[in-house]
Amino acid sequence: MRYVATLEGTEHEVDLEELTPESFAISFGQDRFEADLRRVGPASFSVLLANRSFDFDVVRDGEEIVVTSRHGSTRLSLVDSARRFTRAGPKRELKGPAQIKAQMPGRIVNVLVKAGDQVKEGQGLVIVEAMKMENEVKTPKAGKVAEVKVVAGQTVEKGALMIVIE
Amino acid sequence: MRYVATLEGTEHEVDLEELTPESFAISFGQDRFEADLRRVGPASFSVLLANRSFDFDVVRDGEEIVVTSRHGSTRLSLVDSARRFTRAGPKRELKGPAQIKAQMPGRIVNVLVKAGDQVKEGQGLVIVEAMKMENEVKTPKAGKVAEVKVVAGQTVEKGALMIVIE
Amino acid sequence: MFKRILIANRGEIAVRVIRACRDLGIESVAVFSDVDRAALHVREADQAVLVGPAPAAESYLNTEAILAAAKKTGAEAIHPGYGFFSERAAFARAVEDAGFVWIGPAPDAIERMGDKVAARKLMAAAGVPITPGSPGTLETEEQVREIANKIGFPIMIKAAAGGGGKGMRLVESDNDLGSIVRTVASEAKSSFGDGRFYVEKYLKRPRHIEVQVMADKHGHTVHVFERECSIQRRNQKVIEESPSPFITPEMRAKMGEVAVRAAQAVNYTSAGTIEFLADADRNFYFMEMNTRIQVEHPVTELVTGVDLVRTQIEIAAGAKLPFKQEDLAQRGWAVECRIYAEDPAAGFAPAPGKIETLRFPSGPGVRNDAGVYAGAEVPIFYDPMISKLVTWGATRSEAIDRMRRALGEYVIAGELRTNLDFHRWMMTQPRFLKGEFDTNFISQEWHPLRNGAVHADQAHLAAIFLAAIAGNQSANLAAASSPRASTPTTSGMRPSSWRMIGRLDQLRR
Amino acid sequence: MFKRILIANRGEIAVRVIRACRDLGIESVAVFSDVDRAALHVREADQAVLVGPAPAAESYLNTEAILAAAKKTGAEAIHPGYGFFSERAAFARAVEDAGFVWIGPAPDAIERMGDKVAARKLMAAAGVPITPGSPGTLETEEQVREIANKIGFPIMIKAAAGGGGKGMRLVESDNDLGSIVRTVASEAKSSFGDGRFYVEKYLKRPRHIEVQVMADKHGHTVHVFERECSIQRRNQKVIEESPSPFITPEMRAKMGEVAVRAAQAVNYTSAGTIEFLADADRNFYFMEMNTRIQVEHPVTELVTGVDLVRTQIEIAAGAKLPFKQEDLAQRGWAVECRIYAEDPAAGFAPAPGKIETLRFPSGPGVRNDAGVYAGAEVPIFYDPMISKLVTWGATRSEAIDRMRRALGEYVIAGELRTNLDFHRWMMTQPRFLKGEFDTNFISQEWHPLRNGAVHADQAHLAAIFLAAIAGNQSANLAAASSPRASTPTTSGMRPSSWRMIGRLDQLRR
Repeated sequence: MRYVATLEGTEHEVDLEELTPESFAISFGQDRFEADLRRVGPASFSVLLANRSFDFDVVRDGEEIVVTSRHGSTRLSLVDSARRFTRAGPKRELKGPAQIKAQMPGRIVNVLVKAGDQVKEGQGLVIVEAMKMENEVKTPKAGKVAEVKVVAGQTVEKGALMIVIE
Repeated sequence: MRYVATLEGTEHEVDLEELTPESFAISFGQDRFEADLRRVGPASFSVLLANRSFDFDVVRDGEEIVVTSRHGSTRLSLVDSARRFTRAGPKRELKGPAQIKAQMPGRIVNVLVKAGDQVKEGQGLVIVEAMKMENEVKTPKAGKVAEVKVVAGQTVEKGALMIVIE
Repeated sequence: MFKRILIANRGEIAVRVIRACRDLGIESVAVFSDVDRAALHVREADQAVLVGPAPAAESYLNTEAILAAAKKTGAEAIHPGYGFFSERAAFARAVEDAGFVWIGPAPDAIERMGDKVAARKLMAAAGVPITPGSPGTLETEEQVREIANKIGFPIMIKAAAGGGGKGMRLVESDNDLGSIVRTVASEAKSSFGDGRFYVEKYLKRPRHIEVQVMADKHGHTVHVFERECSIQRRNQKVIEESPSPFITPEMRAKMGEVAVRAAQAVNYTSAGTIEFLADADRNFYFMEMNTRIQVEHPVTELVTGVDLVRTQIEIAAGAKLPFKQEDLAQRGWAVECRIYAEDPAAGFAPAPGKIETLRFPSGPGVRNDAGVYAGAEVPIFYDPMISKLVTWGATRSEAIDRMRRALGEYVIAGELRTNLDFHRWMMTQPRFLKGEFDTNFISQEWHPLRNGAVHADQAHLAAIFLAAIAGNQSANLAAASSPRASTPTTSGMRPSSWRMIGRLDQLRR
Repeated sequence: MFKRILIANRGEIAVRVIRACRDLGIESVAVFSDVDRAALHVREADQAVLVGPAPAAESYLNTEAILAAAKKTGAEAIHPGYGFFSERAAFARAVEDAGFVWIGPAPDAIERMGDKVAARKLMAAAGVPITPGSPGTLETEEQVREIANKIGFPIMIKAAAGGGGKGMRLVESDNDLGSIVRTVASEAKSSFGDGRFYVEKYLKRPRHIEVQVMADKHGHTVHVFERECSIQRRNQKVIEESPSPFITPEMRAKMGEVAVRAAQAVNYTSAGTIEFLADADRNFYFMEMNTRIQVEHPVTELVTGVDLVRTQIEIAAGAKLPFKQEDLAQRGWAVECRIYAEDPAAGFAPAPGKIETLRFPSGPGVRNDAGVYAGAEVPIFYDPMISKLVTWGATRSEAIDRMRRALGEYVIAGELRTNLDFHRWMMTQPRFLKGEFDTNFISQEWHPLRNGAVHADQAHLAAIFLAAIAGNQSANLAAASSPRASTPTTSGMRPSSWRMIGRLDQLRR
């Protein structure tokens, strides 16, 4: 089976061949490796490859797969080339109006602007408290406040739209 | 639902009533308790009962259920009184010929008797090696060796019949 | 000794206090909010009482509910941990008025040290050196600007009622001043109920060194040597160690003596910490006193062999200190890394969520004080700390070797993100290894885009791809078959993948 | 320093050596048998090589396969751990002949101490006190009887090539003599390839006290103080501690000096242990020297701060000892409980199997050196040790308090049985707490039928019943839905039970 693995912006075409139920051949680029794979936990895998021992924990994070070992974490996206089922959509463009969204769940402590205000780049818009820390959210561009979707005291989910700057 | 829990030889009739998906009433003997139950792992349960906090891990061991907490392990058998599905059969009687079985998996190092031998109580029959320890298995009764089912060098499973003494 | 203690806290410190209780044969009572019903401290305690909904103000800071829980369970004393009620004199008083023993300093001492401005004055009077800054509290941007012009930028603006890295901000220049004053004032008011703040000179390349003190109710006060907490992000400590690699034996002796004097100036009892800033010339200045057990207390415990939490409880019960100053000595070195659910690549923003896989490091010299378990959720409502990983070694370099190894063994996987890779990177940094750092180290050296990635050769990459494919298929299977899977997916898996994962499942047996 | 080390062992000691390698920046190579493909030491190592099928003789004792693995992976040195090859001079020689460094004493020293009879003679000549017994080896029941009649029962019969509790049996009276001589001879022949044995007087109420020694290749030998290992079952240690609660400072000094003399008599290098038996009058007698790192080495590490395994590796690489005798000191107290997959109620018979749930204890003063993980199998082929749980405290009583707490936190559930409840019972025994015990303690005090059960009141029982019912239903669900369930069941569950467990599953999220 063929996969496309994208890692730090580079696409790798990976061919996976099942040799026995426990061993696989992995080919990509010029190289072909044979590896022994054991599942050692709900999402943990032990891989022996050319005598080297790797111990991986694998989780999904949205569209990405995070593979962690004692060497650190690797984030990659994986596409079954027959059906591109885990492919993320095209990145959304960041031109046009700036949509100020909550970067984490939290509580709105204060709203510093109202619709119609002119703001300059870097000006504070709202103060959000999350994890007992307060953070002033600033506008990435100068412009006019088109919409204010939050009020002080309200809690917001991650990704919630708070302010629109035109 | 009614259960019969047998613990250290005593039978307890236990009535379990589901109050909410997370809380239950347990009645047995003169007492009725309400408890909050959360599953906190594949076989781990947190129980709050009259402000007391209990943290249990539950496994089956054959016909028994072993409930472990920081206070120690409790072995019990549990019967749904509607269908006695976990009930063990009656204990096997130990009269008649003595069947000498392997108490753990191991390797037969030496067989000290042959069929037809007369043995006295406590006499050595076979030497079994398990976990790098050798143990001489002795006869619990005097009598005649009726059958020898093992030979030196052979490995035996737990419970395997090795010798029969008449 | 007490028969039963209520712990008015959550997370790892609640578990830490439960452990000290258990060592002493004391029963522990946990309190919990709605979202913490299945938290580790509830599971580990002997008793547990619900005290309110998720927001701390309605549960962990709910005086009435907590005192009612203590009454109901027959607790004799209350341990506040750190954070929450730990430095609130009013709560300590309410505890004592309700007839319970407060495991901490007298409310009066909390109060006198809690008003940072008054404390500065008091310390100056007791002969403890203090940093240049505002003589009292300030209220307006203009007042701050005036002081700043006198002592020069950068300056720190600090909430008068703050502490522990909360309610303080650095101002580099006049440009940021307005926005920061607003934030500090707002945060001070909402977090501490007191909007006043003050200003201190921000030392260049400062080292953050603090001295642990312990005092009983019989007039004995000792110091238990220093910790250095110079590796900070957003003014919060992330790595601490003991001893300090910076100070000399003479400076150590002097700081210890000054710390004891500072504690005695407020008739301090229980565990407390005098925080100092030291400049490159090894001048040191009183910054604040933390009138509670601190997050980083384990490094002191590993180096001195003293169980600080157990001793706190013994002191509260009226015991004399079980050691004199001359009994105490430092042996070897200890380092602590705070493991947080946060994303170092996104400015260390909190990144909580459910922990799916969790394996703690272990072995020689490793201690891990955790507040979670596999399957637990790090909730969004509280501090996102997962655990404190602490290692001891005969030398600083052995302690760091062991930390590097322990970080490698530590596995946390799930919906959350962690700073494990950040700490792994830290343990390879030449300046850190040499002990040549200051509180600006992270902002100077950490580049999230360049660091933390695995540098894998082709074979290593092949192994990663294989695991990713196998793991992806397992996750799809789990999502399809388990009622508790939290990652819904519209699986496009082909039958052969099912066959493969079925085999993998068989292999696991 | 070495670049890469092969570890010719498995289980917790292989993991322990891997950790030491990692601290030193050395790559580790694991070897494994067929049944250990997914064992922890394989997962933790940098490289891993299959060396044969399950029986140790064909894998972990397969000289050819292990040397081939070392060659193939480019290892420079071989660490044998304990057991297996650790005290086999022939293997050590083969390692050196193949051009690898042997991380242990010279083969000649192993050999001279391995022949227990020759060692007794050698020690006597070096002025080390030895126990009364046979002057040389014996071969027949009659010879044993003759010696026994001279020195009196009880006697110990020991394989000349044995050690570490293996190949030795107590003979209480003439009645058992024949059967025991046969067993020892057979075991000695099959386990050590040498059927010779000898006889020693069995001391009444003996204490088992041993002294750790370390020696480099530059002529420096030190002792790292004593351990006491008097809590034994079937002549195998289960609880060890350091310091010994029995010996006086004078006896400690004398034992240390004698131990150094004993090691120097065979030009010993690396880590080794001189085992002594002490009688009630504090006379002590040389029993044997263990020419390897020992299972119980962590109690010494916690009390002295010395990393014995790391130092072994440094010595093998040619380094001088990093400490002198006068640098070493004992601080506080450490206790170790060996956690086995065994059934104390069935005479401590091995009870291996798969571990379903595993939670390790942690917190202040706790170290747990494990060889397993959740989901791992304790195989029937090898020593059934799960982990070594070690606690440190400022006093013996604090160390035991912490052990009691750690044992309470430790959860191992699955197909296997463990001795956790046995250790929990031990930590409450008045004689143990007072330090007044000898090697017969377990046989005198342990009554499996009376001890270990939970004494639960009605409320506690109700909670147990609720958990049992919930757990039983989960298990049935798992058995019905999971391809890897290992407990087949003909489930008679009613639909409402499914509903209940479905809800429980939802709650878990």
